Amino acid sequence: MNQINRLTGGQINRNKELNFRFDGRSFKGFEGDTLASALLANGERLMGRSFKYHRPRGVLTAGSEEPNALVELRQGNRQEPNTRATVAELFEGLEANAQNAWPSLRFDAMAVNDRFSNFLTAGFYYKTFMWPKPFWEKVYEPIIRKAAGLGSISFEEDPDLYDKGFLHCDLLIIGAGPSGLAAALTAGRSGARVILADEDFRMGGRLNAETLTLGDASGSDWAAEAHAELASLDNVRLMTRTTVIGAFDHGIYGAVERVQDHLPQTIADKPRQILWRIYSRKAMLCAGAMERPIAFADNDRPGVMLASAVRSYVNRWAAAPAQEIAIFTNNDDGHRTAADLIAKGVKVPAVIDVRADASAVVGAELLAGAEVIGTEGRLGLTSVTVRLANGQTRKINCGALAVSGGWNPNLHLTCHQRGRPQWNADLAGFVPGPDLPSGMSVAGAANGQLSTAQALAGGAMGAVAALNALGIAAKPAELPQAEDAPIALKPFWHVQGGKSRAWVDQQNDVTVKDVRLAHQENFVSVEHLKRYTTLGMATDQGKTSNMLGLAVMAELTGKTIPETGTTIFRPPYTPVPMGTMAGRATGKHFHPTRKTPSHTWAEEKGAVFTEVGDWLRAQWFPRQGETHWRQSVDREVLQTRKSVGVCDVTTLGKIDVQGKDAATFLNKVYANAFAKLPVGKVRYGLMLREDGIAYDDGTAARLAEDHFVVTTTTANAVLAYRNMEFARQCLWPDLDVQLISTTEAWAQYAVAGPNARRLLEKIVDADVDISNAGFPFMACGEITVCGGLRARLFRISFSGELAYEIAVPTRYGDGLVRALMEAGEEFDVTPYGTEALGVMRIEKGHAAGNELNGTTTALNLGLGRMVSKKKDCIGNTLSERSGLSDESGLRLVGFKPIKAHDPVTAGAHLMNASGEISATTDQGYVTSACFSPNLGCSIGIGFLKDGANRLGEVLRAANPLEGQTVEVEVVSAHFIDPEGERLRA
Amino acid sequence: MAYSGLRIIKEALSGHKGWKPAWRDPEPKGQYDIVIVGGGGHGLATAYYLASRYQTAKVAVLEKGWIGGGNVGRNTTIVRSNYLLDGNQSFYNLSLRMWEDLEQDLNYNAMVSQRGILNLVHTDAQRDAARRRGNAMLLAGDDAELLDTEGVRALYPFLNFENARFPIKGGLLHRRGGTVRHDAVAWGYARGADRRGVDIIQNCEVTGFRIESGRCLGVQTTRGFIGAGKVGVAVAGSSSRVMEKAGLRLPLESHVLQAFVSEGLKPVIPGVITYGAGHFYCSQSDKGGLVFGGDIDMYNTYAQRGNLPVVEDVLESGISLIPALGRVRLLRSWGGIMDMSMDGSPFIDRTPIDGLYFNGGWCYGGFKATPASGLCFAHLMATDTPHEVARAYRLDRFRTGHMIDEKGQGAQPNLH
Amino acid sequence: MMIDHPLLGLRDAQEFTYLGDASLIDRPDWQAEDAQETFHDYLYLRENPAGEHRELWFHETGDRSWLVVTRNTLTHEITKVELARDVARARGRSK
Amino acid sequence: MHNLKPMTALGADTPQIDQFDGLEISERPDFALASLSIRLGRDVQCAEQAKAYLGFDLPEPGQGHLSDPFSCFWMGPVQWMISAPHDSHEDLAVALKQAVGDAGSISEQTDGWCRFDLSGPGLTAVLERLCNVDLASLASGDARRVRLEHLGCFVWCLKPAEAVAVLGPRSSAASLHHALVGAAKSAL
Repeated sequence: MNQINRLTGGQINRNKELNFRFDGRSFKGFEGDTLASALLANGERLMGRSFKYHRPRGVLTAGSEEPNALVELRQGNRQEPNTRATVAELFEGLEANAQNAWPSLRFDAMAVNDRFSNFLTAGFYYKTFMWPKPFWEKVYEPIIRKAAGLGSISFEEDPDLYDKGFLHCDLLIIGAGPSGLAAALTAGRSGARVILADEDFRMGGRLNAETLTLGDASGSDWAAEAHAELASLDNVRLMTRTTVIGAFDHGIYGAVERVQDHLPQTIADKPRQILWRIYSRKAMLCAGAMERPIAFADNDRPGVMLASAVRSYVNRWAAAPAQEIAIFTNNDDGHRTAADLIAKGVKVPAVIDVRADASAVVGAELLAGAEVIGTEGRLGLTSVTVRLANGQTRKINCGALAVSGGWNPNLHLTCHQRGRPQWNADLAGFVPGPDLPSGMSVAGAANGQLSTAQALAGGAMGAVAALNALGIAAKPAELPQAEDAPIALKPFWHVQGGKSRAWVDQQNDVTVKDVRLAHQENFVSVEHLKRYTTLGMATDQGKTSNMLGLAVMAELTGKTIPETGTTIFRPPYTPVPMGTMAGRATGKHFHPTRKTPSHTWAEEKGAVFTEVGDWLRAQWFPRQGETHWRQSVDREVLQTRKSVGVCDVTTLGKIDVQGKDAATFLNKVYANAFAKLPVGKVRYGLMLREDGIAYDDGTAARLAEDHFVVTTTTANAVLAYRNMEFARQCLWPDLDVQLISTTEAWAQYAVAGPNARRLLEKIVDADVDISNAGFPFMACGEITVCGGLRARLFRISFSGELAYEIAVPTRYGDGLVRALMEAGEEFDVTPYGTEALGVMRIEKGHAAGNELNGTTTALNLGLGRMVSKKKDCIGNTLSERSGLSDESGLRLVGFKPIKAHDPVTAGAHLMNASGEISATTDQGYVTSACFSPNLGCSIGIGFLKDGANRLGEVLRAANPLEGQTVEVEVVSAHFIDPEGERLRA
Repeated sequence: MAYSGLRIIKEALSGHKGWKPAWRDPEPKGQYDIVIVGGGGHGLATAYYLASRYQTAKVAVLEKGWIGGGNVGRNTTIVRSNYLLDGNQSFYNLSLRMWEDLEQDLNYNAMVSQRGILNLVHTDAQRDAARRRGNAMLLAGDDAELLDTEGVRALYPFLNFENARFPIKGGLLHRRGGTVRHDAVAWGYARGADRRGVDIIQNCEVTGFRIESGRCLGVQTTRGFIGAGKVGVAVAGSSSRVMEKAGLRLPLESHVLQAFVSEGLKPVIPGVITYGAGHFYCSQSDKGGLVFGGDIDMYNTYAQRGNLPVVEDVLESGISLIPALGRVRLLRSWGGIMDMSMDGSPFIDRTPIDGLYFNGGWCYGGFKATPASGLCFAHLMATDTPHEVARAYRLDRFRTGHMIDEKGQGAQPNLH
Repeated sequence: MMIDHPLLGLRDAQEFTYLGDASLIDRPDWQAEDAQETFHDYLYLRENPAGEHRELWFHETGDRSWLVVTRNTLTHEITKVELARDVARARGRSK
Repeated sequence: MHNLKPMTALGADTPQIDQFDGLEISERPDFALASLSIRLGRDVQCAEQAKAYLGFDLPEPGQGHLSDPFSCFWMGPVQWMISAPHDSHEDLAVALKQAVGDAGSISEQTDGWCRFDLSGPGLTAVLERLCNVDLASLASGDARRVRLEHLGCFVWCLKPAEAVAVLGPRSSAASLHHALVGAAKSAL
């Protein structure tokens, strides 16, 4: 059986025969076919099953609006559910399977649902499955979920690449039918920057599907010539296989280009699809129109198709849906179908026209004033039953029925910014309203200009208007003679009094009966109708069904269609692969990776890395024989406190603050005072939000009267900089302050431990005095190291040891860490990572991210005295609100386990020594905890109600989540060297 | 008329002629005891509980469009009680317990499905925070489990464990959390309220309040003046617009939250999962569509639509977490207007105007709160005392510094 | 969205970070008697109009200017864009 | 002369160069950078002193200037980035500070950035896959701050439609390079 329904002609390449498989069977087609056209050419009408009743279904349309012919395309990790056979280009070896059918497409066991359809009416599930209570999750829902859904996924990672891109143009033209091509020719010749995008792989739109002539050329030839000319203009970008999916604010459009979906294999390093963000100054919607069906009994059988689709298959793809095709229409378009079919030698047993005054058809019997009241055929149409004008019925044998209920303009994108369509009585349809997205105009059938001549003129004139508005001179392209038939249509939506169900939404199995029930139960608002019946909620988003649903509801309410409601659409115009929307920023490349200056060196040392924001930081440096991370961390801590350790602290934010008002400025952004900080000194600083909550801390080093270097936490580097710019530009615009981030410019290392000075003395140049007297605690300065390299030295300590932070230009950071390690050998220096850093700061009781959690004040942190009341600074006023200044509120304290081996756990909640353990008895919580190798036990810090006055008290740290409750003693958060003698040593 | 499987069979055999309207479309009366402004989930629930639990005789719900058309009809259907702070715990604990009994109470199948919610953690600090939260949940009588990487893998083997920028280090599992068929909630409450005599009046927009000597006497509407002993406003994203008509300013902003649904698929995602390293959360509807969302669009807006950057951001996160979704198609996006409060927590309170009450500030967590919000608002309006689980939701809490800031973001509504 | 930057012309809003109501420029006097009250209103009771809104945007991945953008929250139409520093000066925030 | 060995942003001794059909991507560590900001009310004096040192006027917003040894582009209101060869001007910041005195604020930016030069006929096709800059609108010397690979980068036009320098945060050099190379492979 090889292409028995293939006709002559068409725009397919008969020299390139392609093999493909559908539902396990092999077929042949031609280059230029879609999966749907190739299947029809092979006499295959059955292509899918419906969502709810699993009714046999064939193609209804020839485009992206297809509700029925959905297949699983490709295999394995490229398996692609719900692909429309009507837009899937045929390629050699294409493999597709039917979906939502078991065991097979021809025999689907779930079709039994159809027998019970009377019980499965709209919204039936809201009225039952409620008893017994646990049964919903345990019994009913699992069954429903298994039955529901359409295609399936492979659960394997998608191997393909997806790109993003950005384009700029004067005029974006959406759709390359007659109006789009006329617009593009006009704009292209004017020299403007033009983008012409069309979802089809061949430009021309309906011109490729009709037998109309433009001038003395066929429509498709004229389109091809227009395409050729446009391709020769380098100010015009032609984008086929590109769907404009959304109209966003201010002329930005989203477009999806399918780069490789039509290829058997994807080419390495090339994207499968590209999501383009198009910045347009003006845009023209030339998206044409979609034919709409008529509802009648059993109108969903394979073979019942839209007349325009039948013409597309016959004219463009030379594929006859059947040997005998009857026509059911309410307008002259149906007659055009008859003429085309007859010209192709397809038998047309009858043209059934609801209009009593319909004009005769040459070569086919006209049944004027007749209606189709039923169809027959289990897996495909065999005949239709017609009620004649005189009331008699007649059966007409046919393998397909071409249905034409009129046309709906494709105005979807005009609604993407909540624009409302308007009713047009001539079309009996909606046309774009006045509230279009800014910069957009609409031309051609999309604007209700249905004849080819109108479309051409509309496109050309529209382009002229758009360009003139941009101050670009343009004159309309001269246009060929073209068909200009008026709309001759009798509004007709569904055949009354058919015995069985008439489908409105074919994919979701919504019938006229369901709409009636919705009306009966007062779900009459369009939105209620949609949600209650699921009308228009399928993968075609109601492109072929919404109007019909509206019309039926209008009949029931006795209102007009526009009174009943409008159909409004949201992006995307057609479904878009989630991978395309994601692009390349996935997996390992979800975020950029920030590496510290010592990264290469740390890798050599076998460091274990951890994510800190986008940074990768060394977490610890395992040594030979260390089998557990704790061994490494404990060693790093002990060695640092005993001798000296080195840690890369480059990730801290660094902001250069200059200007003669720099000190005044810092006085305002820090809670504590900075005005009097001497040059050459560093001071710890606390930043508050305006609501009085502490959000960041760090240091400010005064390198000169008018020059500070501010450090922020790694996490808040961006926020603090933003807030400082806000203060500088918006709050105190006439302070002489200049800001710039230097975070990345300097590689900075902490050198900590009793031997820190002795180590550094071997690094800093001879003329630099870093003796305790010459460079005391909290000193800073610009110095030179390693024989003349500019550097910065800060004597600050996070670990609580004698410590410095030394900075050099980043490119020398790798060299410096190697130099420090070498110089430190004699002191058995150790590098330490973020874990040891954390342990030492907890031992020292320094607050960090876990404590600065966005809900704690300086008071909570035990830094209440730091907040200067003598000056204005961000946050000080609101920090005095009663709720934030409760004297017996949370205070930062330390915790030690009563039983030495008990763990203190961050996230545990504090409870009194005895009594109930519950939310109502909550006394606070542990924010940070670790094992302290110096104290030989687990310790923690955290917030405790009235903590300052509860030192020595025994509490329970409750961690029910992990089934542990341990007794802890409340102690000072400064576990080590509370007097700070070490750091001043 | 009561719904049941038997009833369906009876109707099926008799041509479905017996089904009655789910709710009436009455003409507004001149005077009510209580008028609720806003026919969304919270407004309808409030009316239902006023009628069913507080025996309030004459109640009306005024809706400017069609009921259930606000956020209850455009959300990602998640219900949960996984809160950290005092002010929220007991409230959401009650709400979740009410969800568990809702269908029998309403005689309407809202498909309450406790499929479990998993919040992933990717760093040690996140695990510490999850532990604190999980313990808070358990201490408040909710359920929580802390999973390690393998525990997560057992539930969601197809997540990105191998090639992740931010490896999955575990997660906080809340088994009683889940999803509910959002439209059914509005319809179920509407039907329940209607059956108890509540007038649900659609296409009736409130244009002003009649306030005399500090007391609210009723509302001006597009269908005339409607008198009321008490007026309660529950209009979510429109809160500022409506309360402004009463001369009140509110500590909240209106922002758009986009949500997305994919084409229908055979079962993929068993529960609800939220990514800890990006903006993405996802579940699968009974119909088969993946329902997912991320962050708000960040700028104040009343337009129920968003822009591309957020869509891309959400999908970058989504595919980074679940690479197997690459070829699944995004079908539809929509936007709901969120009443983002200054600390991310809601208000259920009296206003300075006697007889005028306010319910709002739900940010994007309003849906899961619907039952408790309705009950507490009804309680407040019926008794003039706050319900015990909603005491903290005061309008003046920022004056006194009693913020309820779960995220610790401060007075920046778009960050909550 | 596109923001017509006074210095750079049309820039994609994605380059900006949004703060909100431009009245955040009008930070109250910390020494006033009712400072707590005025700071409360300043920080918490912001404009949230359905219509024209003056709001602060920060050109974070751009030239780091804070801008005051006048934008309609119903249509997103932008009718005016100013440098926030100029606005702040105009509102008397100079020393 | 000090004894510390420099390392390129990509972590090697020598700069990375990648060739594609129609594009060359080359890492450029051989530039010193410093930012210049005019102090409040010192516009005239600072501009004059800068010009005296640089030999050209500070460019207008969005624009820049290319010359030898100094090049420059506008970064923000009264703020510019100055560039000069690293070998001869490693102490650029110090020299600039001497030049403008207290009329301007200078910050060393040399290693705050990594720089990749992209040149060749394929530039437009590659750049449009990377960021929203409209290359056709860039004149010689113009610079745009853009989001590229989620990073705030400068695209600095060296030769209209043919060559740009991309300056990105140094710590993310590997990610930026990966994005540039990926786009080149994809587009060319």
